[in-house]
Parts: sequence; C-alpha cells; structure tokens
Amino acid sequence: MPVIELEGIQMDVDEDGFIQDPATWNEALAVAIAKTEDVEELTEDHWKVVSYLREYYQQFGIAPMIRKLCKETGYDLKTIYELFPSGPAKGACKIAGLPKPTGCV
Amino acid sequence: MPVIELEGIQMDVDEDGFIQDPATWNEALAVAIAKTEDVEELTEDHWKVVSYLREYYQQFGIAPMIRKLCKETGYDLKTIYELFPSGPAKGACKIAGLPKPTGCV
Amino acid sequence: MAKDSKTPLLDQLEEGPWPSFVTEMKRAAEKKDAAKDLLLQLERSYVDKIGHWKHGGIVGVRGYGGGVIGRYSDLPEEFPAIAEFHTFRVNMPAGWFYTTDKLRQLCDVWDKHGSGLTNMHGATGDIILLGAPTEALQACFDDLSEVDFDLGGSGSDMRTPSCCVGPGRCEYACIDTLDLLHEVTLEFQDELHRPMFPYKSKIKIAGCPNDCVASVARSDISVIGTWRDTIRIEPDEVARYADEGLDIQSEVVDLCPTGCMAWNPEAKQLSIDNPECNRCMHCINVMPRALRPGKEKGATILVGGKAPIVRGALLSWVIVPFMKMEPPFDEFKDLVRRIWDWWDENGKMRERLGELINRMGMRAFLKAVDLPPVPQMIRVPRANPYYFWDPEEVK
Amino acid sequence: MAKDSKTPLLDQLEEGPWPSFVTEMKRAAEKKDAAKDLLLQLERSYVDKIGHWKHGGIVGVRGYGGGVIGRYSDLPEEFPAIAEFHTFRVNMPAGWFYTTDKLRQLCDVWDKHGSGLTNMHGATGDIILLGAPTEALQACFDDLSEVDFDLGGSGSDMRTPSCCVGPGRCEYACIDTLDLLHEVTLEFQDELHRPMFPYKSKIKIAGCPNDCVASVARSDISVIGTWRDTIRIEPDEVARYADEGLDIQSEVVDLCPTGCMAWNPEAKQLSIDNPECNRCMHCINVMPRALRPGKEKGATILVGGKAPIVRGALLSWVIVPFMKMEPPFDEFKDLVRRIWDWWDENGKMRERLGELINRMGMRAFLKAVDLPPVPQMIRVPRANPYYFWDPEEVK
Amino acid sequence: MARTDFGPPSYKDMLPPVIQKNYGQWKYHERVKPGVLKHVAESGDELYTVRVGSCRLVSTDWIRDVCQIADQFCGGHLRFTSRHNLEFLVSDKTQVEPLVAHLQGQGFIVGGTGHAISNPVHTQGWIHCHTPATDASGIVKAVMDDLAGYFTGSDLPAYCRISLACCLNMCGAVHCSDIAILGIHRKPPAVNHDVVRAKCEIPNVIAACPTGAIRPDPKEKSLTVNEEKCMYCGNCYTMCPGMPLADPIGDGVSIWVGGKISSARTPPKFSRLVIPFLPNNPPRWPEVTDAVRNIVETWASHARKHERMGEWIDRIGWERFFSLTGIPFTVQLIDDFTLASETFRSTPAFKW
Amino acid sequence: MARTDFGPPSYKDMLPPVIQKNYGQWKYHERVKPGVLKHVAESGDELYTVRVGSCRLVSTDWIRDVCQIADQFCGGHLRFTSRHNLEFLVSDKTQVEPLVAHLQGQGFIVGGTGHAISNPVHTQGWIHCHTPATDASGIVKAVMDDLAGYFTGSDLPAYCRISLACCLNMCGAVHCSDIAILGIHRKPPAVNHDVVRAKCEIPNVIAACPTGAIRPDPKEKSLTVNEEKCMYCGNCYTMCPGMPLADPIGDGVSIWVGGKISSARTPPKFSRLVIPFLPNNPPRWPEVTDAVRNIVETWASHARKHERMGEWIDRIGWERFFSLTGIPFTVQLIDDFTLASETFRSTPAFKW
Ligand code: SRM
Ligand code: SRM
Ligand code: SRM
Ligand code: SRM
Ligand code: SF4
Ligand code: SF4
Ligand code: SF4
Ligand code: SF4
Ligand code: SF4
Ligand code: SF4
Ligand code: SF4
Ligand code: SF4
Repeated sequence: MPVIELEGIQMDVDEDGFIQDPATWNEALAVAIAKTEDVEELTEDHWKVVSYLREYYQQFGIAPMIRKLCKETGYDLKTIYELFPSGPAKGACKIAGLPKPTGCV
Repeated sequence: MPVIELEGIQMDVDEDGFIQDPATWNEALAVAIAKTEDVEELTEDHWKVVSYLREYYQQFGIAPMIRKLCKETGYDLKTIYELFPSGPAKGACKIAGLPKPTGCV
Repeated sequence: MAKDSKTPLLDQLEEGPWPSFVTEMKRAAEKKDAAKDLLLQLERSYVDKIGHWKHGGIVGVRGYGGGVIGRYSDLPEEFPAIAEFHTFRVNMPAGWFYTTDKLRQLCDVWDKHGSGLTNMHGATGDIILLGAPTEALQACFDDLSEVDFDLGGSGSDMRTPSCCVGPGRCEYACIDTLDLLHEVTLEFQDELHRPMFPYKSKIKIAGCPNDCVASVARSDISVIGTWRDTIRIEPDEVARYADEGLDIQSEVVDLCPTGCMAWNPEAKQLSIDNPECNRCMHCINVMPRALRPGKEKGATILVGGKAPIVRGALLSWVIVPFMKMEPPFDEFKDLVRRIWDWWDENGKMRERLGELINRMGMRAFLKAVDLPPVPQMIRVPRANPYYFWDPEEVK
Repeated sequence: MAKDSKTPLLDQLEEGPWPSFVTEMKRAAEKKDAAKDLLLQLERSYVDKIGHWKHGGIVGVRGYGGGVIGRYSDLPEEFPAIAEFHTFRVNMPAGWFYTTDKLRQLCDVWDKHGSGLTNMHGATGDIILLGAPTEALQACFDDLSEVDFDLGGSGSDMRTPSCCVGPGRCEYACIDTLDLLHEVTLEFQDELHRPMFPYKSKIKIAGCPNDCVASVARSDISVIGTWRDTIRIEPDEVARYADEGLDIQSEVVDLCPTGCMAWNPEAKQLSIDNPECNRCMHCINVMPRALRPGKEKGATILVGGKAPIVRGALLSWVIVPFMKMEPPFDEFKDLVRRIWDWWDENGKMRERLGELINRMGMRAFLKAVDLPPVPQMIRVPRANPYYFWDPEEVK
Repeated sequence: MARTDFGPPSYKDMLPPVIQKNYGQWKYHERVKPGVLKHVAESGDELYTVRVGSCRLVSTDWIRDVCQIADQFCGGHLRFTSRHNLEFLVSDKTQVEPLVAHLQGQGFIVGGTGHAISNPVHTQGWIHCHTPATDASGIVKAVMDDLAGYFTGSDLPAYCRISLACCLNMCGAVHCSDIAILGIHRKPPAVNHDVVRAKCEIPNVIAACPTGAIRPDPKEKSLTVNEEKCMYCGNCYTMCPGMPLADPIGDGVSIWVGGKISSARTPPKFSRLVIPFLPNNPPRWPEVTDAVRNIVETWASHARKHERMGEWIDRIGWERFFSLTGIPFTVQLIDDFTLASETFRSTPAFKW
Repeated sequence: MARTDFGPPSYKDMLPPVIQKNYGQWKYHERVKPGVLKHVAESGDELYTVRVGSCRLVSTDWIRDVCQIADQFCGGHLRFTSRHNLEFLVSDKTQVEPLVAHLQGQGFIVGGTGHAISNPVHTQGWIHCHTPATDASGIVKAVMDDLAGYFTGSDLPAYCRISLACCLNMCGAVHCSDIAILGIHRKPPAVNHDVVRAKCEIPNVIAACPTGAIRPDPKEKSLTVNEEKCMYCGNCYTMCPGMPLADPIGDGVSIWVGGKISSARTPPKFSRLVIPFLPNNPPRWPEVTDAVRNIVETWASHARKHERMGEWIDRIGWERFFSLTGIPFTVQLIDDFTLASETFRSTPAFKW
C-alpha cells in the first residue's frame, strides 16, 4: 500500500493518494496532501471548503453534491476549480481527508 | 349518539354498538356488550380471545388479521364463531372494546 | 308529476325511453316508508351534490361474518325510516336463472322485512336487497333460508363467485360454467360466509375467451374456457355465409390476430393453420354456424385481476394454460386452496392476490403453488437484468 | 504462434475472419511494456475467468474534474507496467470524421505517453486512449491540446455528446446534426469538463427517426430530426423501383404502420395520406430514390433514456414534438439549461433525469421546464385514476 | 338458529325444460333482430331469447310484473345477464313476436344484443354507498335516455360497453370498458381529529394511502395529510370515517375510453382517461351525456366493422383520437403513477 | 497550465471536399454491394463509402495503416461509424473496386451495410474495467468469427444488431439490440468490512441498492447484505470497493433478443431475456456462439422481409419463439422487478 510522508510521520494512502483512515486526518496532513494536488498554500477560502466538506461528511457519512457545496460555501464551480485545480473530488475531498468519492466516472 | 346502559352507567356507542372511547372499556362493560352479541356468558375461552385482541390492539393500534388471531389463540375459525356467533369483527372486537374494524365489506 | 312534488329533480328522471329507477322507487314508496325516505334523501343528494350516508356500518346475522352491508343515514331525523338501511347480499343461482316461483318467494320475504327495493343484480352478481333496519336482519335471513336463499360474500372473504350462462344457452361454452360455479360455491361456504383472508377474493368463470362475465378484469381467480385441438369447420356453412354476403376476407381473415387463416373465394374454402391460432374467438364469433371451438376442452386459469385500490387496477395473469374441468373439479379446488394458503400466509391487510404477487414476485408465487414456468404465462420476457438465482444452482 | 507462447488462450483469438484485437495488442506490445503486460494480465483473466483491475481510481488533469478514468492492476507485482493504467476519453470530432493528418498527430502523442492502444471509439463516442501511468497524464494532455484534442466527459457531468453522420453523407438528415453537436459541445464545455450534476447526462443527436446513433436508448436528452409537412414523392422513381422488381405492395404499403399508403399497380402510382403518416421512415428507407422527408424540417426532443442502473433501463420520452433547429440553436440550448436546472435542483445522487421524472412525475417536470402537455408526449393516457389537481382549479 | 351454509338455490331447478334437455348441446346462434337471439341445439330444438333493458334498481312490484310475463310466455322461466338485463327464454317460436309486442306495449325496452350499446354496468352512488363522488343510477338513466337508439338498434361497428362507477373503488369492471364514467373527488380528506382518534386504526389508515400522503400527528393522536401528495382516492376514508372527501364542488365525473374484456382479436385492455373532470349536474348531467355521445358518434363514424373503441384508437393513434373528438388534452391525462413510464411515447413517430 | 475548454477539432476541417461541397445536399443512396454504399448529391456528385469491420481495440499502428490506405484512395479522409466500423470515403468511382481489393488483400473485412450483421457494439470487459462479469472483445471476436458471413453478405430479412456489455451497467445500448450478450454475476457481494469502513460512503451504498438488500451493520461499522434480496446488479460495488461480486463460477453471460432503436415500422423496443446464463468459457465461448447462431438462423429462416427480430417475435408470439428456437423457458425469464405486471399475459389467447 502506498504511503505519504509528512514531517517524518508515514500515512497509508490508496493509489490515488486518499488517506485510508479518515480518523488520522489533521490540518497539517491537509497541508501536505494539498501540495500533491497543485495547491501550494491553503488560504482561508480553501479552509472554508475543506471544513465544510469535513462537517458534512461527519454528519451524513457522504460527500455533499457539488451543487450543495457551491451553495453552502458561496463559491461557484469556477472558483472551486481555481482553488483546487484538480477539482472538488480529486482535490478538495482528498485534502479534507474524505474517502474517495465513488460516484460514476 | 346511541348509548348503552350498564348497571346505571351510560356509555356512548356508535350505531353498531361499538364503544366510542376505547379507554372507557372494562370487563364489566364487556359482559354487557356480550349480551347484545348473543354471547350470554363470557367463558375462559371468550376471555382468551378478548384479551388477545386487546393486547394486540394496544401494541399495534390495529385489530389482528383473522389468521393471526386463530394462530395465536389456538382456536380455529369455526370455534371462534361458536364462541362469538356474530363473528370476530362484529362480535369479539366489539366486546373487546376495539374501534370498529374498517376493512372491506 | 305533481306540481308540488317533493322530488322535482328526480321526477325529471321519469321521462325518457330508458327504464326509470325513480319510477321503481316511487312504486316501492307507495308501500314502504323506507323507500319513501330513500327517495327523499336521494332528492336531497341531487340538490346538495353529495351523498347522505354515514361511513361504514357493521351488522350481520348469527353465524356469518359477512353478507350484510351496514348503512346509516346522516340525516336520521329527517329520514327516520332509513336511519338504519342495511342491504343483504343474497347468493344468486348460477347463471342468474330463475323460476318465477322462486322470485316471488324472494319478493315475499323482502316485502315483509325490507324496503321493497332490490338490485337485480349487484355488480358481483348477488341479488341485492336494498335496505332493512338492524332489528329486521336476523328475521329476514331466517325467512330467506326458509325459501332456500343463502347469503353471499362481503368483507375479507371469498366473494360470491359468478359465471356466464355457458352451457345453459351458449354453444361456445368449453366448460360447464354453471356446474363449476355451483360446486365451487358449495365447496367454499366457510370461506364465503366467514371472512378470514387479508382482503376480498373473487372467482369468476367464463365459458370461452369472450369472457362474458368479465372475469379477467374483476376476479382474483379467473377461469376461462378454451380448447387445445383445432377449430371445427363446417365447410358448407362457410360457403353459406359467403353466399349470404359476409365478406370473409375482410371481416374474418384480415382480422385474425395471428394471420393463420386463408380464404379462397373461388373455392369458397376457408383454412386455418391451427397450431398458429391463439383461440381468440373472433372468427367463430363472426361465423358461429360454420366454426366451432375444438373438442378437447378445458380452461385457462388466470389470477390477480382487480379494481384500482390500492396500487392500480390489474388484469388477471395466466398461471395454468390448460386444465381439464370435470366434476368434481378437484384439481381446480386444490389449486384454489394452495393459492389462498399462500396469500393468507403472506398477504398484508387489504392486499389482494395480484398485489401480493407483484410484491413478492411471480417466481415466489409459482414456487409456492407448485406450478412450472411456461411461456404462456407471459406476454414478453423481462427486459431488466434483475433476476435471482437459487444458490443451489450456482455451483 | 509459438509453442511456448505465454498467451495460449488469447492466441486462439488470432484465428478466424474477424479482425483480432489480440493481434492489435501484440503489435502494441512490441513497442510498449504496458501493452505487453496488459496482454499477459488478460491471459490471466482468461485462465481465472475474472477481471484483474482494482476498484475505481480517481485521477485527472489540472482544471478538469473528468476525462480520465483511473485504473490500477490488482497484480501490480506481476504486471508492473500496468500497475497504473488510466485511460483518456478524448472528444472526437462530430460524426467521427478525420483527416489522416489529425489521426497521425493523435497517434504520435499516444505513442509518446501511453500504451499505444486505443478504442476507436468508446461506446459514448470518445476516442479512448487506453492506459497511461499517473505521472504521464498531465504531459499527455498538454501534448493533446497542442494538436487540438480536448478531453471528453466522465463522472457526474455532461458526457461527450454524439451524433449520426447526418448532412455529411445522409440524404435523410432533417437537421444539421454535425453542426448542432459541435455547437452544443462548445456551449457546454464547463458542464463537460467539470462534474457538477447529480449524475451523468448524455445528449445524442440523430438526423431522422432511423436514429443511427441510438439516441433514444442511451441519452438523457435525445434530439431526432423529423419533418412537419408531407413526404416528397418522385413518381418516376416509384415506377422505376416497381420495374426493378420491388414489390411495393408487400414491402412498402403493407408494412406502413399507419396504413396510410395506397399502391395502384396498374398506374404504378403510390399515394400517401400524409396527415395520417407518423413519419416512421420505413417507406423512405425502402425507396430512397423515390421518397424523401418533407421540407419543413426540425427535431423532436425526447428525454430520459438510459441503461438499467439503478431502477431499470428507460427509453427517452417525447417532450417537444417539433422544434426548429437553426443556428445558433438558442431555443434548444435554453431548454437544455432549464432541464438541467430542474434536475440538478431536485435530483438525488446518481439519479438520472429519467428516474427523476419518474419519481416526481411528468407533470412536475413539464411545469418546471414550461412545456405544454400535448398528446404526442404519450403512447396512451393513464389507466389509473390517481391524478392531481391544482387547488386553484377546484373552485 | 337458522340453518347456514346451504348455498344458493341450484341452477338445475331453475332451467327451463328446453335448456334442461339441450344443456351443453347448443350448436349455433343467430341474431334474429335487435333484442332477439335464436340458439339452435344439436337436437334441432330452438331457444329464443328476448332481451330487455333494466334499470337494475327495481321494486318487488317490477319483479312480480316480469314474473307474470314469464309465466305467460316462457313457462315461468327467466334469467338476468351479466350486465343486468333481463332475458325471456322462449322455446316456442310463435311466442316471440307476441312477447316482444307485449313487452313494448308495457313500456319495456327490447334490445341490447349484437353490435349495440348494452346496459351500462353501474353501482350504488348516492342510493346506498358512503364514498360516492357522484350518483350512479341517475347518470345511467340520463346517458341511456340519450343513447337508447343504440340499445334498440345494433348497427354500431362493434360492441360498445359503457360502465359507471361512482368512486375510484370502481365496483364493476369499469376499468376495462369501451367508455367508463367514473366519479372522482378532487379535494383531499378533511381530517376530523376527534373521529380519527376514537374510531380509526391509525397504522392501517397510514398504510392504506397509495402515495404515502398520510403521516401520524402525535400531538393530536391523529393524522395529517400532505395535501400535495394526495390524489383523493378515498382509500383512507374507507379505512377511517374521520377522513371524508365528498364535496359538492370537488366531486364530479371523469371519462375513460378504449377498454375491453374479451380476447377477440386483441387482448383485454384498460380504459384510458380522456376527460379528467365534468361537474355533477343533476338530474341530467348534460356535460356527461354530451361527452359520451360525442365519443360514441366519433367512433361509430370512423371505426371499421368489428373494431371496438380501443382497437380503433390503437389503429389511428391517441393523438388522432383527440383531434377527431375535439376533446382537449390536459396534463391530468399524462400518467404519473407507478407504471407511468410505460405510457410515455418513446418514438418520434406520431401524428401531428 | 495547458489551455482548456477549447473543444473537439471542428468537423468542418475533417470533411473530404466532396462532402464539403455537397453538405446537406444528398439526394439518395444505393447499396452497391455488401460493404459499399453510393450516395448521390443534388449536384450529381457521387460519394462511395467502403465499410470495413474493426475490432475497435486497435493499436496506433493500425490507425497508421488505415491512414495510409485513406491517403492512397481517399485523399486523406476517413470516418468511423456509430458502431465502430471504419469507412473509407471515395469520390472517384474508379477507385472503389481497387480499394476493396486492396482492403481484402490486407486482411480487412468489407461489409456491414444493409441487411447484415454489423459490428457488435461492445465494451471493456477484462481489458480495462473493474466490474465485468465477462470479457467483451473476446466474445465479440468469437461470435463474429462464427457469423462473419452475415457481415460480408447482406441477405438477412432485416438488420440484426448484436451488442455486448460485460456487466449490468450496460455501457452501449445493448438493452435495445436485436441480440444482446450481457455479462452477469450470480453471487451476492462478499462484503469486506475493513474496506467498507475505510473507503465507503455507507449511506450512498445503501441507497444504491435497487432492491433494498443492504442494511447498515452498526457493530462492524459496515454493511450487511440480505442475500435473498440481492440480484447481483453490482451497483453497490460501483459505490464501494468493499463489495466485490466477481466470481469464476458465478459469472457468465445472458442472452437477450428483440430490441430495436429505429422507429421504422414499429417503435423502439427493449431486448428481452431468453437465456439467463451461459458459462464463461474462454477463449471462444462456444455456448455463446452456438446460442447466438441458433437465434440468428431461426430468425433468418422464419422472418419476413424487413422484419427485425423483435417484429418477427411480436408477430409469432414469444411462446412460438421458444418452441422454434428450442430454447428452454426458465423462471428467470419471468419478470419480477418493478414493472413486472406489464409483462404478464392477461388473455387466454396464446399458442400452445
Ligand atoms: C354493491 C356493489 C356495487 C353495486 O351497486 O353493485 C358494491 C358496493 C361496494 N363496494 Fe364494491 N361493490 C360491488 C362490486 C364490486 C366489484 C365488481 C365485482 O365484484 O365483480 C368490484 C371490482 C372488482 C374487484 O373486486 O376488484 C368492487 C370493488 C370494490 C373495491 C375496490 C377493491 C380493490 O381491490 O380495488 C372496494 C373498496 C374496499 O374494498 O374497501 C369496494 C367497496 C365497496 C363498498 C363496500 C364501499 C366501501 O368502501 O366499503 C360498497 C358498498 C355499497 C353499499 O353500501 O351497498 N368495492 N366492488 C357490488 C357488490 C354487489 C354484489 O355483491 O353483487
Ligand atoms: C468506456 C466505456 C465502455 C466502452 O468500452 O466503450 C464505458 C466504461 C465504463 N462505464 Fe459506461 N462506458 C461507456 C459508455 C456507456 C454507455 C453508452 C453511451 O454512453 O452511449 C452507457 C449506457 C448509456 C447510459 O449512460 O445510460 C453506459 C452506462 C454506464 C453505467 C450505467 C448508467 C445508468 O444510469 O444506468 C455505469 C455505472 C455508473 O455510472 O456507475 C457505467 C460505468 C462505467 C465505468 C466507469 C465503470 C464503473 O462502474 O465505474 C466503466 C469504466 C471502464 C474503464 O475502466 O474504462 N456506464 N456507459 C464507454 C465510454 C466510452 C466513451 O466515453 O466513449
Ligand atoms: C348474456 C351474456 C352472458 C351472460 O351470462 O349473461 C352474453 C351472451 C352472449 N355473448 Fe357475450 N354476453 C354477455 C356479456 C358479455 C361481456 C361482459 C360485459 O359486457 O360486461 C363481454 C365482454 C365485453 C368486452 O369485451 O368488453 C362479452 C363479450 C362477447 C363477445 C366478444 C365481443 C368482441 O368482439 O369483443 C362475443 C362475440 C360476439 O358477439 O361476436 C360475445 C357473444 C355472446 C353470445 C353471442 C354468445 C352465444 O353464442 O350465445 C351471446 C349473445 C350476445 C349478444 O348479446 O348478442 N360476447 N359478452 C351477457 C349479456 C350482457 C348484456 O346484457 O349485454
Ligand atoms: C453509418 C451509420 C451512421 C453513423 O453516423 O455512423 C449509419 C448509416 C446509415 N443508416 Fe443507419 N447507420 C448507422 C447506425 C444505425 C443504428 C445505430 C446502431 O446500430 O447502433 C441504427 C438503429 C438500429 C436499430 O434500430 O436497432 C440504424 C438504423 C437505420 C435504419 C433503420 C433500420 C430498420 O429497419 O429498423 C435505416 C434504414 C434502412 O437501412 O432501411 C438506416 C439507414 C442508414 C443509411 C442507409 C442512411 C443513408 O441514407 O445514408 C446509412 C447506410 C446504412 C447501411 O449500413 O446500409 N439506419 N443505423 C451507422 C453505421 C453503423 C455500422 O457501422 O453498422
Ligand atoms: S363467455 Fe363464451 S361461453 Fe360464456 S356466454 Fe360468453 S360466449 Fe358463451
Ligand atoms: S380464433 Fe382467432 S386466432 Fe384463431 S383462427 Fe380464429 S380469428 Fe384467428
Ligand atoms: S439517423 Fe437518419 S439522418 Fe442520421 S445517418 Fe441515420 S438515416 Fe441518416
Ligand atoms: S413514413 Fe412510415 S407511416 Fe409514413 S407513409 Fe412511410 S411507412 Fe407509412
Ligand atoms: S364505486 Fe365507490 S361509491 Fe360506488 S358503490 Fe362502489 S364503493 Fe360505493
Ligand atoms: S385520499 Fe387517498 S391519496 Fe389522499 S390521503 Fe387519503 S388515501 Fe392518501
Ligand atoms: S459494461 Fe460494465 S464491465 Fe463493461 S465497461 Fe461498462 S461498466 Fe465496465
Ligand atoms: S449487488 Fe445489487 S442487489 Fe446485490 S446488494 Fe449490491 S446493490 Fe443490492
């Protein structure tokens, strides 16, 4: 199983770089994952999205639908892609430590 | 609204003689109603059926289906009609103080 | 029609060529207060555009759970004679055949106890005796039984089964509808009189696919006569129809749904490719002198038909393509028992057989009643890939 | 085929008249380890009777949420060259027309970054570039974009729309399928590349009711060309077909589903009762020299088609019987937006448009997208009495 | 206690002698003229049937009247049909015309055989039921007064079966009629909490609703109805008197066409909604009689011989049915119940 | 960052000159011979199309090969069809025969036009997908090797479209094919709790199951499957890697017939299940090729001209389809999903 290394701590991730145990997520880890997804720095805007995703996931056990994400965070899809160039699923969810979204591909 | 009179106490019933407020049911009342349904005396067998009906109703808010009634009390339908000549709905349920069964007629 | 009539609206329904129920009500009203009050309450409904009966009613006679429909006016002060106005469902003789004696006996009983109004017949087939007070019920039933009339079904029981005239007057009858009906009714008296099922269950029997008793649309168990061999042709009569001016090509051959007929106008010869015939009856219907059902007769059994409550109307579905139907009809009665057993065991309250099959699946039903799957059961095979396997099969 | 072949099972698929994908894989395997390992893993699947890919995979290129399907071998040690084996969905040109130059550019890019294997084309219509490792993805896309190839759809987005050859080569085309396709694809680039919907959404465009792109069965929004006036007849050509031996009566007239044609063999005259024609295309298909669609052309819009996941397959349903289709196709684009808006607002996760309409009712859909009910929308009216009224109407 | 479970009188005792003799031995029949059938047995015996319309809701006096006629002409035998007509069974050919004349003289209506409009199957309506959305006997009378010529004649293209049910329970087989007249409610039940509390089996009422519109109301120990989801089927009222739907404005009549029962040529079919609402306009429901006549006449003038309503429509298409009859197409006709998707059109092949 | 959202290459730049000139001005076509079409424009210009079968899974070498042929004969233009065939577009009539000869010499298979069996639409199978119950390319190769004569000839009664999908997702339009070959699983998912816990959105997995077979397993923080209710659709696996269904014995192929897409004569139809299971028997799946050939040949020898598979079956009836093909009728063919009641037979009119 691949691992990601963060300041000495090793973390199991799957092939796509999603962390395996959502409980191990922390903010420092998010920063590290962000780098792998072309996000050099997590700004307040990024955190707003990330926090929303985590809260939603903790409450409902799933990732929100995109429309909901945009509505609730106030960012349109364009902005989300500016913040997370690899998009909400591969980018934002991964950084937020959610399981890999399994919708259709 | 029609009334039934039982040792001086008057009780609202509907046209078919079903008591209107199930909470007012008591055993003496059952005996009185029984007389209107060709049941002269409530034997142990009768009480077994009546009690089962009341318990079921209290738990589920409905009268049991006949098959269930027979299975659970151990009396076949013939016996039920011997006990309650006007049948489980018009006879037994009425004596047990259940609301009028509203299934199909 | 008097100027000061109390029923000015209904009076208008005494005019016109079609027989008038208002006239009938008035005739009964001359003798019976109940009929008079019924007329007046109906007039009120015509004014109010709303019915004036209370909900439900549960009344009956000793020993039976069904057969009487309770009904109370919601205007008992105004119409006291119909404050209680319960109807009897009286089991008719098979095929609705009567001697006038029998009918008069019935009238006598009803004139004595009830409103003098009837439905000849109810939609299920019973004689409906319309309206008697609670206290008259038992006595009326006692008198009915004196003249050999028993009650029909109501509530969650087997409803009064019915059948077409069949061998009584119809040359198409492939089964003895009248006898089967009578046998079945006698066999299931308990099921008829003592509601015990999740909901009502209806049996209707038609002698041929014309289905003159509408069994396919309104019975849980539909029995429809048919044959297994070939249509019998009377060549001379074919020619006679042609001579009489019937256009056999356009009225018969072209309308045959399977296209299995051929007509040679020169030779005046009609031929049928019998294995391709689906026995729809059309050609026989048009040329009854010339064509007749085959000789190897029996019935197709279909189940599940019903009106829309609760999940939508259903037409019955073929479950036995062919069953011989000979007295004492044990094979059929056994099947009915197996079907009811499964339904009674699994059905929810107010769930008809067809709905239960829809909920649990035809597969489960066929297995439970032990019938083999055959293509005659379906119009088309499934279009969805959602089917099950017995784990035993997957090895 | 060498005796010591590592792919004895697959080798058997190099024989026979039909072109062999195994041969193609071997050709690619000569140059690419990934192709070789793919071949070996497939042989393994042929032995094990099971696939050897892991579940899912979510990879992509910058700025896009879809267009690449992630895939990982579940035997990465044995087949390291396909441990990561992601495919690109590359948006094809409308109608799958290519110049050889363009195709060679594509091959160059793919030979550089990927396995050298492709699907020409995927079932949705994309060019499928089969298999590249994660690290190659961005570079490969960069090079693709250099030669003007953009990605198609994947995930919960508008999928790559497709269309039939239409006016490019077909005399039946009632709309400019190629142009409409191109316009729509450009218009909805954002929806194509950035999944934002409850689930996938497909658009397919056919030039006539022959539907050579199977739009009715596999697109959420199906556009099918048709006409509103009368079929054009070339009487001389009709006669010529007859002279050439076509049996116009049995092959054309008798098969017309509406029975609106008549053939006079003596006069060699064919007539069509056009208002009764349903424009099924059959007669035109059989006699293209003689018959042609009318001149007042446009499209019927249908929605809801899809494969069986989750609630069963659906064919698309007519919602607009006729829409003129002229550039810039604003009416159509607006309608698509209204449809998506409603779906996006109300759809559950993984609920396709057709399923949502089934769940919320056609009535709700028509109201939301502002389309009037017309009989052309239905095959038959409802058979159940369960319909709704706006309280406003009940007064 | 009275004896029980003895069953109906035996049909065997009810059959006229000619039937007893030729039981199951009928060979063919002919339609002598409207209202008169002739059945011929293998033995050569003939049986004539004279069919008479009945309003079904009859007095015992009427029964005695017809008994007397049967005594006079038919040796004391008669029968009723599955559509509630009355049939006089005559074994003596010479009695047929006198009987017909006698009947007509007494005001009976002879007909209903062959390609005619026979007696409309119908139900109780305001006469005896608690759930009707309209009357039964009254509309039938009004419609048949208008169409009586189609009962006494038989020159329609095929059978045309008209039926009426006064509520969605559809007593009778109206859901498979050439023309069905169906009473409908259009307002959700007005919940009476007191009644619900006292008289209703709450779980059964909730389960009874086909659309899941009913929820418990724990505060009231009663029920609430989500009015948006209610389509007024009245099923909850059947289960519970506390949920009445009847309303003078809400209630009325809908019209359905194209059903059939027999398997002749085409399999049985359901009737389909074509007019979602016509008002209750007693005593003669002119909107209803007009609508029915329009449909009958449009069919009669366009259908081919032997083509039932539904077969005709299948051939010409529903879009053409609406243009020929001039009936407006409204959104209610589009299905949105459980099998709705089967009713949508999945082809661009339709008529304008 | 690379530029984005520029869209596909414009088709306008891809069209050969004859098409550019006659775009939208085609007048009629003729089928010259199997694999060769001739389209004539209003201008009188002619366009010949030579169609070639393709296995769809091709190497870049193959693409370069066909490009070279297109350069040689077609001025550097070619196209693919919606069924993945390759088409050479020739504006010079004299080039047609040389091109055909050249193609055949190179081992290409020319055909697929008119009343033929064209290229089977198919999917990934074991090549690239994670949910297959069978392979795609392998079966297609085996079936088409067997039926190649129907690709190169065109004397079938009508089109016969064969399609294959390797799982119930049915990529491609196999659900409306004359013959569909569909991979199916027959075992419920083997739940891997660790994976479910770590990787799956539990509520979505539960919601994904069409039969409601999946329940939460709170103890394991995972899921359980009610195996009696599972019909192996694989939808849960799509949502969650912890629920694999693939199994060498459970997996295999089912056969469906009678679907169509075009509206010619009859509206589009779904294909219907006729063989619920055939084993995976690579590399040549003989049970599948036999079954398909049997169906094709039975149809071809019984259908009338222009009668597609489904039209033929509609005419003769499904009971006759089973007797003519000799395919056994099994209980799996009887629908028990949501619209099941529409598929049952409600008439005694059927064939023995
Ligand atoms: C009297 C009769 C109508 C008539 O005027 O002829 C009738 C009258 C009633 N029917 Fe019926 N049904 C009558 C034949 C039918 C038929 C026709 C048939 O049996 O062939 C049907 C359709 C076939 C079927 O059963 O599906 C029919 C389908 C219903 C239904 C809907 C059942 C369903 O599953 O869809 C109900 C509702 C219910 O059971 O709660 C119903 C309920 C009723 C009730 C009991 C009203 C109620 O909601 O409780 C009516 C009592 C009226 C009264 O006060 O007298 N009635 N009912 C018919 C019985 C007479 C007889 O015994 O001969
Ligand atoms: C590549 C392709 C098959 C092929 O070999 O050509 C394909 C491959 C997959 N399809 Fe598909 N679908 C492909 C065209 C289709 C089509 C046909 C079409 O688009 O015209 C359909 C039926 C039409 C439809 O959308 O309804 C189709 C219906 C599905 C479904 C079921 C969707 C439904 O609503 O019923 C799924 C399941 C899902 O989305 O989770 C699915 C899912 C998949 C997945 C992503 C597997 C999955 O469960 O996540 C497959 C990825 C395979 C891989 O690893 O490469 N694929 N899929 C086709 C796309 C190529 C392209 O872009 O050109
Ligand atoms: C008397 C009766 C049976 C009974 O037991 O009471 C009966 C009797 C006959 N029917 Fe019927 N049918 C009777 C109700 C029906 C019904 C049920 C219904 O209407 O509710 C049907 C099904 C209707 C439907 O399909 O919707 C019915 C569909 C037929 C058919 C098929 C007609 C068709 O083309 O669809 C025939 C054949 C024919 O007449 O060509 C038929 C033929 C006949 C024949 C000719 C049979 C015979 O050889 O004796 C009888 C005389 C018919 C006539 O009226 O001209 N009978 N017939 C019923 C008379 C009802 C009435 O008073 O009008
Ligand atoms: C090239 C292509 C369109 C494209 O954009 O790629 C095409 C081209 C033509 N189609 Fe098609 N059809 C094409 C896929 C289809 C499809 C889609 C599919 O198969 O997935 C259909 C729907 C199939 C179905 O109904 O299941 C289709 C149903 C038709 C029909 C209707 C046939 C019928 O009777 O049902 C016609 C009319 C005819 O040929 O008589 C038709 C007619 C034609 C004509 C004659 C149109 C014309 O005038 O040019 C073209 C030559 C047909 C031939 O092969 O003989 N085309 N055609 C597709 C070739 C696929 C292939 O390689 O085999
Ligand atoms: S169903 Fe058949 S047998 Fe019975 S009366 Fe009608 S036509 Fe005669
Ligand atoms: S019974 Fe029907 S299918 Fe058979 S030959 Fe007569 S018309 Fe044709
Ligand atoms: S769908 Fe019509 S216009 Fe398009 S290619 Fe096919 S036949 Fe031609
Ligand atoms: S297009 Fe179809 S419906 Fe119209 S005339 Fe031709 S065959 Fe008939
Ligand atoms: S149709 Fe409805 S209202 Fe009429 S009798 Fe039957 S249950 Fe009563
Ligand atoms: S009338 Fe019907 S839909 Fe409305 S609440 Fe009652 S049961 Fe539900
Ligand atoms: S049909 Fe199933 S297995 Fe085949 S490619 Fe599509 S999703 Fe994958
Ligand atoms: S395979 Fe399908 S039916 Fe079985 S549990 Fe998974 S989702 Fe449910």
